[in-house]
Amino acid sequence: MVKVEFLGPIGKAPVEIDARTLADVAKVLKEDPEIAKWLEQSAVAVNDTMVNSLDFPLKDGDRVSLLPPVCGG
Amino acid sequence: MVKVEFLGPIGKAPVEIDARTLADVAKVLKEDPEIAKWLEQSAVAVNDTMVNSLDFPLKDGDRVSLLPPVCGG
Amino acid sequence: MLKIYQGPLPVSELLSEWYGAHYNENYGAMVNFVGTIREEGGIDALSFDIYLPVLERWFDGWKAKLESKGALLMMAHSEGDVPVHTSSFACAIFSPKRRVALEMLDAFVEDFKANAPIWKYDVRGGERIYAADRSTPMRGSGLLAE
Amino acid sequence: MLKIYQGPLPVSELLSEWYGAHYNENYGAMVNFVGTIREEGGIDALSFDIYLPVLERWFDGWKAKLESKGALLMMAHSEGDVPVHTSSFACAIFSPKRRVALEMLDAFVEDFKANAPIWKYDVRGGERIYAADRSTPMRGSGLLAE
Repeated sequence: MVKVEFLGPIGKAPVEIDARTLADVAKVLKEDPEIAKWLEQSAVAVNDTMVNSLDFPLKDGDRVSLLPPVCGG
Repeated sequence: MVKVEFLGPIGKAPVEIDARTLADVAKVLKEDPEIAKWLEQSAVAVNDTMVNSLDFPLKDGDRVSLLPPVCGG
Repeated sequence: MLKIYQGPLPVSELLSEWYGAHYNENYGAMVNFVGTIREEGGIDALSFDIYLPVLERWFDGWKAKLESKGALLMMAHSEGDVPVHTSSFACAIFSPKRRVALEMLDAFVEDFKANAPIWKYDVRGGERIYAADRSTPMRGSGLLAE
Repeated sequence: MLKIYQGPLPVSELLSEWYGAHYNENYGAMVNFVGTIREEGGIDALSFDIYLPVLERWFDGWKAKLESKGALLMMAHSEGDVPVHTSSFACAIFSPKRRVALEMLDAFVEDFKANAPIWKYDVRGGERIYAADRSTPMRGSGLLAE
């Protein structure tokens, strides 16, 4: 199981997902319309490292973070 | 007569020159080898306004300043 | 050095502290950027969320980039509410050369706006509203929508 | 505002004074540049001559340019000797928009180096030697050599 957390304004509690890659995570998240609408505009980190490939392998206990559009300053 | 002053590192006392234009000033200054060597690299102000034309008309009491290469900061 | 403050930044103290810490290390140039909350659209304040673990990695990447040019980087940012006319972001770059300082300040601040994991909210009459219209998707966004 | 100091600048006080004077006037960005004397070539200090009447006109031109973009400009510079590891030049730009602040800081500092009527000397063992190799002919130089 991996833990998926939703940062900033997404405002959803973390969920646990059975996933071996980010592609598996994507598949599950697309089923929740509340979350699906953020996917197009969100970046992804695994264990706090930004990730750019859906093939990124996940292992038990990994933490996946969704980062929606930012505006610091 | 106009007063010609030499700023910064030129280190010469001001001189009085009988001149109707900056071309007249140039002619006189070229005769002093100590000053002539600065002319290529110096900008010119008349009464503290930067000037870009040798035809610039001068009147009695005007102040001409030679500004050698700068390096503030 | 990356510092997070709850609420507005003590700007004068920060600039003085940064200058005082490094003025005698033979850097020829210090540049600063300070961001202050503008009163517009009837807001009382802006409010910020920060995801610190990713912010720290982003900052460390910039710090290393500047170190490779012989330069130093430091920044401070606010978390929570920051009233109008107070400041939420400050940074300093020290460099032996002025071109590096000026170019890196511009590049750092622009990348900060685009890729630092910080979320902005308008605070209006006690309500906290995500500033969606002023926000930018981070580099790599949309991966899970493919 | 253009201020000339005899000897080193009180940098922390200047930055604090500038920020304190304008933080609540709805500018979203303040940027600063501070120039500090580097220890190199065995110098004890740099020394500066300033021709104030032309410096003031040059500065007023930049101030007006920035005002036309809704921005404020202030600077301070040293006259006379400035020991290594102390500062001789500081400026601040306040702007509603960060792009204006960042671009104008770069353009202002570069034009300052090229066209502000200030002359630099190395101070070494009590001698004051014109820094000819680091100096730039001002715009329009050579007029009287034609």
